[in-house]
Amino acid sequence: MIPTALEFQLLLPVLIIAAGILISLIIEMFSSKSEKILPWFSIALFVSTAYYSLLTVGHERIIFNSMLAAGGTANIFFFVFTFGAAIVTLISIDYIKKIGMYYGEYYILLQSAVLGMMLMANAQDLVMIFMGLEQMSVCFYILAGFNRKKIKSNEAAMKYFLLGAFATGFIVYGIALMYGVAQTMSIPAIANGLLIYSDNIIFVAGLLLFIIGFSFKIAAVPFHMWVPDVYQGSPTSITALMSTGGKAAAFSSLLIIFTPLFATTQSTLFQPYLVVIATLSMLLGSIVAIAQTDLKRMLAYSSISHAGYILIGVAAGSELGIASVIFYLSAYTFMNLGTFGIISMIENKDEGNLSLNDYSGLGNKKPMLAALLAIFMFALAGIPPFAGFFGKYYVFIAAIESNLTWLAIVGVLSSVISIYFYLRVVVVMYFQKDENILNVEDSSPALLGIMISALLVIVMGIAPGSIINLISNFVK
Amino acid sequence: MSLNFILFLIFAFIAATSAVLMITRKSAIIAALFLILNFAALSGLYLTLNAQFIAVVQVIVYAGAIMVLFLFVIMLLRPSDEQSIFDDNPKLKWLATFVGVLVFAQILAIIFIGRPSDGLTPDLQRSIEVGTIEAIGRELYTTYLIPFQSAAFLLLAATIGALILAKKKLED
Amino acid sequence: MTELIYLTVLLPLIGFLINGLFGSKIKNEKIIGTIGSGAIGLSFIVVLLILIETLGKPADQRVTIVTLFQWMKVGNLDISIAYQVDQLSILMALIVTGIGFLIHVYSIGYMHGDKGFWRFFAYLNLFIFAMMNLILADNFVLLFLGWEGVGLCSYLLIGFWYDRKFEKSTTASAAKKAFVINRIGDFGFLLGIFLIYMTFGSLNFTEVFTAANHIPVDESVVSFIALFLFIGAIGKSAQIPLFVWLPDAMAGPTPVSALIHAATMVTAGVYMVARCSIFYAMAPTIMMVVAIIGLLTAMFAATIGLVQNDIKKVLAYSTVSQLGYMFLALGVGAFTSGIFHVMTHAFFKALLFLGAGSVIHGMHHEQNIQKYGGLKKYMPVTFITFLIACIAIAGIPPFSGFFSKDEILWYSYAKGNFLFWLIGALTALITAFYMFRLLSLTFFGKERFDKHHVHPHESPKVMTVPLIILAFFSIVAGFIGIPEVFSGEGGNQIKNWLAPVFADAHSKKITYGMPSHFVEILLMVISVAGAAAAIWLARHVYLTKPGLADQIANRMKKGYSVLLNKYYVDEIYNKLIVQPIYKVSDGFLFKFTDVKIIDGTINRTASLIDLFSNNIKRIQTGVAQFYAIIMMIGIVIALFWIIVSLI
Amino acid sequence: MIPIEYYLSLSAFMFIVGVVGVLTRRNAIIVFMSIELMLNSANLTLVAFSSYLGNPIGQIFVFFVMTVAAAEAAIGLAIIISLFRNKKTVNIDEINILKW
Repeated sequence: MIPTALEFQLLLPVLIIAAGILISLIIEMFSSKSEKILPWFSIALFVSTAYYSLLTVGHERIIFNSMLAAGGTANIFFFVFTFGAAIVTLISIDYIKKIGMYYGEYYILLQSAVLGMMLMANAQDLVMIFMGLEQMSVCFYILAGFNRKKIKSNEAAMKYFLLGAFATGFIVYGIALMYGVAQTMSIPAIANGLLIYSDNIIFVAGLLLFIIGFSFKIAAVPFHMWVPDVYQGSPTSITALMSTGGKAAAFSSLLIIFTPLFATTQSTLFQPYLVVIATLSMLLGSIVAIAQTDLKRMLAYSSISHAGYILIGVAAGSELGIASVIFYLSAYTFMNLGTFGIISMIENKDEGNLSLNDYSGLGNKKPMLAALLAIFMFALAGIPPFAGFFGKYYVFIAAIESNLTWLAIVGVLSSVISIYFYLRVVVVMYFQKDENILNVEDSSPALLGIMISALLVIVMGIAPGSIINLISNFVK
Repeated sequence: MSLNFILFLIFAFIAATSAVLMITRKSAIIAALFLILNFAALSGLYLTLNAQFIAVVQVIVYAGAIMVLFLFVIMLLRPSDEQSIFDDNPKLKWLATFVGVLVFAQILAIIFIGRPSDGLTPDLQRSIEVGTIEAIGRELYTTYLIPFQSAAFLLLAATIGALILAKKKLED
Repeated sequence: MTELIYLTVLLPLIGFLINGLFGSKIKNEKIIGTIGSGAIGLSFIVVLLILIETLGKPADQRVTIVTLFQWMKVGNLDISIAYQVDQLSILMALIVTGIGFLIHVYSIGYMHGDKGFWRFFAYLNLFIFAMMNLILADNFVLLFLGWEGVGLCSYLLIGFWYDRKFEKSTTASAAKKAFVINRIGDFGFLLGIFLIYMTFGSLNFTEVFTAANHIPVDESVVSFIALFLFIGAIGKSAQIPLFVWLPDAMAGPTPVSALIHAATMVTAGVYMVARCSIFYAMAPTIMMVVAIIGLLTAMFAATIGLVQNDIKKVLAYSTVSQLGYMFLALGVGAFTSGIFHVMTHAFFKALLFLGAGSVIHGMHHEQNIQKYGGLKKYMPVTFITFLIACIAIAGIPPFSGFFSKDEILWYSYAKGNFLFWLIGALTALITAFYMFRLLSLTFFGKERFDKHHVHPHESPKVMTVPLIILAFFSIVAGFIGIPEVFSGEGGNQIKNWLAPVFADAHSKKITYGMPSHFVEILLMVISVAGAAAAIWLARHVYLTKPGLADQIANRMKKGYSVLLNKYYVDEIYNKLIVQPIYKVSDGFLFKFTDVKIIDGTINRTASLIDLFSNNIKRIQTGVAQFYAIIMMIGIVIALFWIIVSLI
Repeated sequence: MIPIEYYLSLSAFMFIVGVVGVLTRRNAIIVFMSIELMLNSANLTLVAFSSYLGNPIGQIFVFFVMTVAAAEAAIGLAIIISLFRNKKTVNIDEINILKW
């Protein structure tokens, strides 16, 4: 079973990134100007991959001995990861210089993390999912601690690594139990016998442990505890990637696992579990975010509650549910990236200017940034006509169609609570007297990245119908 | 009682005891040594399962490479011994132990309710065959080519990362 | 031409984006002001051209729906960004862009030198954008979006001077009050929209209204729809019991009060009820409710207006009162008259506010009319235009206010009953009285300010020219609605123009026989004579015998202080609603005394959640192993669930 | 042959010992060693299944898990070193600036 040229061609998005990592390594080693070349090289790499992924989205196929999938939802995820990573790179260019952690390896690790995400999104084998997950996680552990002179960054890396590796233990154990029953790790093969396995307690327990491991990665309560600390301590640009691409990648793997399950009569097997963690995540995230004064930490809790909303779509277990999850993830990725981009611009070199009060009077001092941040806050709060509203809208519709109306109501309730802390940022920016002096260094690449995110958030809010239709075409 | 079973009992006993001793030693060095013992016993267990390749790799990679790294870091940092393991914040630690015991009971329950041995018809010849380097290598370079390649990228990222994080001085 | 209607929405948006994004960089007030006003001026021209084109079409072809694109489609709910251009929306669009343009121009002078100049123009343009969406929408979702948008702009603009004090508290808290009270109304509005969707399966105006007209629907359902929508209108248009936010909204800059809180946004409720007239025609009970609430509000607010001393407060209560008239008109089924009054009121009330702004501007931000006096000679233009506006609002023919107000009074008698007319006419007298009290105290008599420190001056041209234009329209705007008793059958232009919009509603409603022309003219003469008498009385009390007012106030101390304190409505709300919430949360607070409460920026109901969240966040101890234990507990529960459910 | 449940039970026991180690020890290095123990016991399950099923995939997965464990060990120890430079401790309960 020697791979054909066509298979390599279909794998091109992944191969481009992989080749890019090696080329970046060479640039970093031999060029004295690597600091100027590498970021733009990464952006070119990400954008071309994003473009190519969208171009080949129609070529759906299982390739490499049913190890990987090409086309379809995998490519949509590719687009989200790579385009998101391009924005992160734009944000990073001036940010990593500002906080004094400029090493060329930063971009190489960014590319490696994206490679891991992509492998997670198109895996068709548990081994592949595991390798992709570890590739991504290992890069994130490093990047979280990348600002190695800062104790907060060290601590974040430490906690992330410790708990992440702990969760990995459960994932491996879960895979082991599943393997013992299914005798294979290929997901299509497992899918064939799913109806029989779903009565086998060892298989189901293995699957549960596996899902719990991923619940950790997507930051669902009660496996969320690492999130606030790690998001707060990591360099802001990395938090941006972790909270968007990282979360989307974990969800993409969950969908790969769940999609065959939804096609069987046992589609509601894990519904109780999903419903419980979704409810807990939404409520806990929204409520605790209110008490936060540090913006990054507040957004960490916001990220927990968004994980809850997205889980509603998974719990719905229908095609609309899956499509809504993908839509939500794309919308969430860009609104969160924009938000963190702005935070990274306002943050100063000693990890200052991160608390809510530092934003007072921003509406006067930096009207552009303030207006953009207001858009993202409205979008995150789910106020129409921005992307966030339709993310929630589709997810709730999916829940109602799957007879989970009460879950949708909990979701609405939680979004009402969350409006409070999102709008508080807007109120502080526009209606609070500014006592402090805020020195914001302009950064045109970052501003460009933020504006692209804002544009996407608005476009997804104005034309959500065509996007969800596109996604639905590939969800089966 | 076959020889295999006796070997299993011996190795299982060593593995279990050394695991418990590992997490209860105050000194990190001694704990690491017990972990090496545990890995060695595991390697023996793999042999009883006819997994020759994995048994060898276990010794080379785990006991040989990873644990040496651990020992090296312990020596480098010389962390002071923990005063006691259960005295500080005992409530939390007993809770942790209790939770652990509970999960153990649950997993045992799952294993014995599921009874995987019922569905298995072990084939000694086959199990010897699959444990050889040849069998594993063939699969690894055909079906599992892509994960194998990705492992390379994983190690590359880890190498770069370890360098960046642990290098003593960085040019500013 | 009609297809270009999207320009009227797009231009203000572009203006908003340019000023909002680059305003702080441009810095030049002239450029910012030109962009801001120009965007609205161009929109106005577009609307005007559309009007001219529409006038050339036969009356039954004047409705055009311009669909820009499909917005979302889930199930059978299909929402588009589409604008409905018909007689009603063109009229409203003319008012919004026309008066909006004048107020923009005026603001260039009024806001001169303010550090938030660009911000102000950005907000104003955003407001016009939202307002145009509101009035042009062809479905309830877009209408609601505009509805929320204008609310947001109103909130932003009331709190525009967030660092200034406003009556013992801050402008920000006035903004918050407006925001919170409007949410109550919005809640009703949303319920109404849900109910419409459940009943008719669509949210598109044409579909819903056609269905309502032809499909038999239970009257109680329609009544509920009408009621919920009216609750929304009550909030937005400041009617009893949700009117308390509007006087506080005067904390915003005066052009904002003129544009948003007098001429346009507050009439959105009237517009919405008129748009949904078919529901009201089918629910006579609710129509009665609308009429009574309108009437009560008109009377109630007018009496408060009698004794207020803040120039903008007087105008604010006058606005509430006039809005009450509009609802009275809608409530008795005279939809055309209601919209007619929206138009005339927009002219003279905008003029009054801008005139007040000119006075405040000239008097160094003094707003107390007791500290004015004799300004006639200092600001002649402001005085003349203000006088015209006062005559218009007092209902003296042939000024515009006379035609619209008299028509409302006439219909409240003809289609309602004598009591409606009586209270309405009485309110008109009170209105005439307090407006001329305001005029007398401000422009006539002795100067009561410190001449050494205050040097009143006329405002610059950029402010007075809009005043003159508005004054012109305050005089002549009424002529498009000359009562048929004078102009003959079919001589009322505005009635003919709007007739197709309300045709279905009128056909549903049972019509009564109309009383004779003699009665109509008699009532008209009585109310005009009454208004003239009230004007004379006001001049007598406040100019000829200056001490008289105080004597009366002293003699009727109780009544006076009740009025001065606005019937204690704020205090009553405070006692009945706000305080109990405080008490309850205090009770809880007591139990957790050691917990620090987040600063009181937000009210205390929210602090309950704060408290809750402050306690929960303590779980996050910072020790990684503790996090792992929480994870393990989760795993224990999940495994337990699996074991139990699969055994 | 030995019933596979024996291997699985032993593996479960070691896994839980590892979990308890992670939950109770203060020294970060020992905590990492406990995590290695968890991974190894999962490996034992995999190899046991693989051998009893006569199916090489389990052992291949073990091979990958070892790779990952090596990578994680390298990263984890590097993180400890960089933390130790700034904080002069490897005790996990003293690493708690980030909280609430």
